[in-house]
Amino acid sequence: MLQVSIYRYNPETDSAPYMQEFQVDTQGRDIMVLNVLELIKQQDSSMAYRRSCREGVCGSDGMNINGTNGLACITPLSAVVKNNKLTLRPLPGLPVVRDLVVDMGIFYKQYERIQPYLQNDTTPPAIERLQSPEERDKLDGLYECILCACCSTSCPSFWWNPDKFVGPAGLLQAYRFLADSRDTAARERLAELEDPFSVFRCRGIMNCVAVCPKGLNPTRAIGKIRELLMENAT
Amino acid sequence: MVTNVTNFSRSGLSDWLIQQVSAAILALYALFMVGYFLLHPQLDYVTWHGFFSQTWMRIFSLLAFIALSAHAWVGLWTVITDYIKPTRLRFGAQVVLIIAIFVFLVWAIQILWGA
Amino acid sequence: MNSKRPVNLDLSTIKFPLPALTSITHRVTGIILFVGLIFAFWALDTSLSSPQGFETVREALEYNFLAKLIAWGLLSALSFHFVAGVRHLVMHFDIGLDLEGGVQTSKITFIAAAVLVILAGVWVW
Amino acid sequence: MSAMRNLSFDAIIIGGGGSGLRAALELAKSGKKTAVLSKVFPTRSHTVSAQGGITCAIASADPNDDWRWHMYDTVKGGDYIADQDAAEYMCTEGPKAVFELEHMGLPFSRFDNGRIYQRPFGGQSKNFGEGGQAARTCAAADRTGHALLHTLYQNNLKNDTVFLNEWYAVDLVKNTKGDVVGCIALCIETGEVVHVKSKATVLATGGAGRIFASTTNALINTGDGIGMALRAGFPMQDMEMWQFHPTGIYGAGTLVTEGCRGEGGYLINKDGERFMERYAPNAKDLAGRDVVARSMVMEMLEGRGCGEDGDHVMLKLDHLGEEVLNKRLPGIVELSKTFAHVNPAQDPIPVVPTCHYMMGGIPTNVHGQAIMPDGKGNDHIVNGLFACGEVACVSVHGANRLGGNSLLDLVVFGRAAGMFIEGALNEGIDYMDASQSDIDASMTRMNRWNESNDGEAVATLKTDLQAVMQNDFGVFRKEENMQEGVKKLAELRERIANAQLGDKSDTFNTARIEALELDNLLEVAEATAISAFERKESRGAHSRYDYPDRDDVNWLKHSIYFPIEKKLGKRDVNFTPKAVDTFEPKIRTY
Repeated sequence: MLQVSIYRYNPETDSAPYMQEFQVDTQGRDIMVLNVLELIKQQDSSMAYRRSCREGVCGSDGMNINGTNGLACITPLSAVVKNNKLTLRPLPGLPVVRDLVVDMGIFYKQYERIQPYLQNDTTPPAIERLQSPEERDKLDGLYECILCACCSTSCPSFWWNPDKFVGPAGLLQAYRFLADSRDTAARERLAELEDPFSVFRCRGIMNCVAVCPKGLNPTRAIGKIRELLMENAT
Repeated sequence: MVTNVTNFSRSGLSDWLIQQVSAAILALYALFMVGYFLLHPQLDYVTWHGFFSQTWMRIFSLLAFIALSAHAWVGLWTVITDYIKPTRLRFGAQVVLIIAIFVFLVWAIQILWGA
Repeated sequence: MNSKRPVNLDLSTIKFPLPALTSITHRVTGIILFVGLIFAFWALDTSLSSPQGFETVREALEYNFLAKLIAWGLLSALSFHFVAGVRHLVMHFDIGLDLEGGVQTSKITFIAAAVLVILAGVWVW
Repeated sequence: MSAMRNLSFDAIIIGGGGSGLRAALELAKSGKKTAVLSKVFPTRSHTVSAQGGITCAIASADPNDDWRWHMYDTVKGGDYIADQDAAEYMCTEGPKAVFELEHMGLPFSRFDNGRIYQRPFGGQSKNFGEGGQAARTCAAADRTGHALLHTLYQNNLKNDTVFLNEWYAVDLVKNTKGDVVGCIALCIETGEVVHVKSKATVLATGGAGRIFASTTNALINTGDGIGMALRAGFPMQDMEMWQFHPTGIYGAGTLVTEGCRGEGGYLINKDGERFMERYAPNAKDLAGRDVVARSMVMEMLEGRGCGEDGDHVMLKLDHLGEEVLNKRLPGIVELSKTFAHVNPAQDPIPVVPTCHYMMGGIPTNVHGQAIMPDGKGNDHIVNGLFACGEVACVSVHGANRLGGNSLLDLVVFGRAAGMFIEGALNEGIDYMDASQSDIDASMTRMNRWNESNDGEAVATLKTDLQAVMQNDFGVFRKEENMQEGVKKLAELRERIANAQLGDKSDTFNTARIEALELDNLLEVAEATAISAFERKESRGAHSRYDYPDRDDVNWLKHSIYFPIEKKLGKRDVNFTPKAVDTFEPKIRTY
């Protein structure tokens, strides 16, 4: 029997969150954390968590698993469980709506702030805009972000200034558009990021890199943005 | 763009550059001083005082102290804005920080030229 | 309603990888150094003010345990802050900016700083 | 309950996947008051899981490529019950829609000349099947769905689309004339129930793969749109047509893209034999999905399956080399390691045919308008109701969808619906408002759940339902099993009507959502079962032991399932494209 400890909070009945203990029979199989949650939901249907694709591409089930942020659906027990104990908490730093469900509002707002869409003021051709494979390669490691928020909610800088620091996820996307040979709004994009908070609150802690379930590297992207800001200003 | 009155500087970029440059100066100064002490294991007052009486040393030291002020301002302003959330308290802390840096700087000038 | 929502931010439940510990230690040593400036400035001021002053500082550093401790503490903080700062500089050149690199440079930082801390201790005592 | 709040829009789009977002984008740009209502944050929609690409004759890999060839493949792939006017529309409008996506920023992979990368996919040919394998699937590595969905979401942000994220549409609201005038929706975060009034209600709720125990579909694919439409009394088309994807990871069910075979991978049995050479001598592993899936099952039935139980085959990729895998199929490398504990650069991936796509759905025309066939050969437009994407049956996929055609379907018909609604709104739409009793009717089932005090648990019933579908309506179907299955589903309807909602709280109550989804799964399952039972032939994905052959005399038709009578009718297939001659039914070989 796996010992599972889960952060519970229902605003309608609880004045404060608490940890609830469950016993889960995994039949000795190395299942995913999401499967454990499904088994728990069969015991207690009031358990709330988000999930969708169950294969690590939609980014719904980011949570804090034994102290580290990750996606429940692609985290096998063998990767996290020691001493038969699994502790699940909501993503750190965001307001908890219920149980493992957090209010992602400010996270999405920071994403929207970087104008996460291609901007090109030239008239598009009748076919596609051409882009060389080398130019396209620059988007690898950037466009794959699934907005699960594991990175931003593991980032102390984002914990302290979620309203001002764009956070690793948003900045990775900011660079995704800065790096796109088809985008023509680099100057405007950079101007929006020059203040002391948006980008520069990154202290190179690299928690984002450590937790990204897609193996992406926001710290490096932030470094590139800094370089572009330098080029732009000097 | 996030604006903040107490930033006192043009941009995050200049803050960042200031911190890098001041860090380099301070690193040099620290290495220099450690080297000096290692080379003078039996230091006496005359040598020590003479060392600090040279103009270049005074200027180098002053540069280091100015770098120190800038470095501390950028670094500690970041710390304060990270952890202190109530506005009045945060502003108060920033004022205290500025005064402290000012005192250190005046003290430094007094040490270097007052003696 | 939003304001009443709890936030899960009990730092004792969150695992911090080595690079994160490097970063927070860098910050803490920075604050220590700033506060410690009082002692450093006092020592510099006093030692330069007169031969007696110089002797006061020298004796304090030679015989006063507390003064030695403070000096060692400040040198230790400086050592770490210095090495971690160099690590930052290296990172700006896109060295050690991936997961393994970050851990490696953190390890090097802690080891190098530890060596310097010990050397500083030997020097002070 | 206190008075219900009203929200009012020109158009409400239910579903935030590819087709919903594409429709919304068109409307947002036109300045109409539109909203996307999605039960998950839009980028969590199932479109995100699409891997291999979007098939379209943009003439990049082959400068001579022709939309007519694509249309031919599509019609043939659908075993000739795809509507040829719709297939023609999709294949001609396709390039425009794809170039638009590129202009919006979709990060397609590229050829050296800078054009969009295209890879071969199953069922693709040049020159109407005479010119060999074509490469027509535009790809962003093997994350095309992710790239497409995010691009569409981003462009909706750019155009200030209103989003009702994490809202759940419970049921359609019809007025007494039978027009659809909106829906009842539940805000998942607060539990508030509102009446959404709208001149156009677009169902873009995607598929329902979760009626099967083993599926590549996301957990959210519960056929909510189909369920709502069926409860509102609207008929469904070709619901027996479910595609089983040849390569779902054995055990986990996660998808391994056809692009793997497009890039040169192939299937092997326990003897290491490339068995598709026997079943489809020309196209081999790139035959239609139904053909490949059946061949795999045949191999297993004849004792050549892999593993102790001989219940899967292997997908071999290691000969492609690590570089190609990392460049073209990075997501597959990831998924294989996670879910099959296999590094495809070294070992083959264990795979098994897995429920993947619903070809059937709400019958619509190319403008996305929902159609109500009367079973006597007449089609009636349902005022106010539109559908696009997987929930709709236009029908471009007929009895079997070609790989890469789903993403094209999404953007082409999402766009078409948006354009049509914009035009209709400009001309002015005015339907009679729903009365209180119309609204109450739409609240019935939710009220039932909210008042339930005892009964079986939702999870148990869902498992039972999925087992029935898996066992009795799989790759090969048999009269007796299906009869038994239909009976079991009737029993399940009883049991679900008496089931219990254990948690009745308001805030983010996922138990309530799962209960409401169960109703929809049941509706889809029953429509599927009855349609499958009644279609007495084998065509495309619908394969019967007892009727192994295609029967063009009786069944070159769409099936139409009427929910109130629970009876199956027929509807003519469209054989009159505008710019090309009709593709006459031929024997389908690869």
